Amino acid sequence: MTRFIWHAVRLLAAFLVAGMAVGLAFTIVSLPPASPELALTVADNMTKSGVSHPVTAVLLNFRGYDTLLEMAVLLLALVGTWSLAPIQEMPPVTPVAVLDSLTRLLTPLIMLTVGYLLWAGAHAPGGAFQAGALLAALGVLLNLTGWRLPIDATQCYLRAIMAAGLIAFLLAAANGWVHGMHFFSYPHDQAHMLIQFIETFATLSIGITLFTLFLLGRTAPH
Amino acid sequence: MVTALLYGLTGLGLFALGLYALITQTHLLRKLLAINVLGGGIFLVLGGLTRRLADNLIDPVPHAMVITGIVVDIAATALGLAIVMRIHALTGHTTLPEERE
Amino acid sequence: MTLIYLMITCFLFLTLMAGMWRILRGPTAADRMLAAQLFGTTAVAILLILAQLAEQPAFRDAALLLALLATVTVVAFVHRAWQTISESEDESS
Amino acid sequence: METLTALTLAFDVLLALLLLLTAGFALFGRNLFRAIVLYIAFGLLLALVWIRLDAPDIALAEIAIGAGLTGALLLSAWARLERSDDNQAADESSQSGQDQTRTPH
Repeated sequence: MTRFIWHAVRLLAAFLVAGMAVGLAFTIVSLPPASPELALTVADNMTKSGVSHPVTAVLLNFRGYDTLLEMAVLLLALVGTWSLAPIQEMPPVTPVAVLDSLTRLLTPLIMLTVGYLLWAGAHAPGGAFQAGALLAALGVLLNLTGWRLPIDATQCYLRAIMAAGLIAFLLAAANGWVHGMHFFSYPHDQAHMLIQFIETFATLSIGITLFTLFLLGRTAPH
Repeated sequence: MVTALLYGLTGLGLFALGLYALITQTHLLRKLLAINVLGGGIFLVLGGLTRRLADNLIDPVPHAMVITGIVVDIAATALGLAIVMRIHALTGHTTLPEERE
Repeated sequence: MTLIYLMITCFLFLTLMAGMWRILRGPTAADRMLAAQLFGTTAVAILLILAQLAEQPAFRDAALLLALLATVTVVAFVHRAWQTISESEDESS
Repeated sequence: METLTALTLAFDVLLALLLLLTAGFALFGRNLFRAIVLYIAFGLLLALVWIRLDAPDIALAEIAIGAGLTGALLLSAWARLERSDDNQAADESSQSGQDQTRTPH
């Protein structure tokens, strides 16, 4: 009997989802042409933004609040995983010669690319998120190949680095008050420097936070 | 822009697939995959719909929003996985109690 | 020239389809993982050609990132999943 | 010129189809490990779509996160689940044999 109900529920869900998808598809097809207004507004204000790449300008200047809150969400996710009970550490990995030399080769290359992406963000695709994610991937690689990274939740300096992105963002935003402007408005001549400042710390924070999230919680000794 | 519309509709398809899987699949890892596919679909709809502007004019605002979304998505996935691990450690199951047979 | 690039892209895409078949069929986990790696390698090639086609050098950055990060998944597979799979196979045999 | 448009469209349609196919198999296939590998492939295809939509920023983020982090995260979590399942099975079989010698905890 429960099996029958289960099948009925599945069928109902399929109908509802399909119906919604068809309705949304009609909506999408019949939408009026996209309005270029927003793109033009961004293009008009690019000279004030402090960078020459529009996506970076939107992320760190025009819609800075979004990015600020996103950094906070990352930290919240980390607090969430840490507030669960500690998990068992995976058994130690036996070092393999091939992987060892591979990581020795790859680590400087990836670090170089992290720096490149961070630098490129000002004028080309790239920026703090991509660089931070790459940094986290490097941490994952090193962790998986048996390098013991000094990542321990109790260490104060680690928590400081994790919060550094958020703090740098808030400092840069509060800088507007110092200059008699609104919260989150950068003085024209400092905009480039402030964005670089935020991005550098944000890269570090995002990298370390994402890597720590990868560990799936505080690890308990084996 | 046929391409943009095509990918927008693909995103819609992914959204529907993900939503259906989220409702019907019982394994929690599978549910997390479903949430990720669903999210990717929504991002594609957003990207596809705003790409229908005249050529060479690209709207950076949705791009920035999608990048933010992707990072939030991975954070949510990691938190979800940690919770799945906890559920598994406590109950030995990888499904929700109300969905066990 | 554009035509040749486009044809190569479509051809590379067909090889992706072949890789997809291998992921679906298996038979072992290693086959599936290697097919996914083939996906990555082919995607690098497609990205490079698209960069040439669209004259967007930024696409090459994406290819670079993909080439660098392909190792992470493989190492995760070898060190975590493969050990688990071979252990459970040892127990069952 | 027409051949070019047709080829581009063919590529786009193929990419969209493969994307849907990968997602479908990842979500509804039986084998969970296969689903995770398919999800990794799905991330790569999604990055290609973002390139086709002229969004290299998103493609970079998708590659860095989809190819590097999510894949490793899922594989690692899957291995943990499988491993503890095996351990539990081993514990139960050994416990049924020598139940008295063990102190309950």
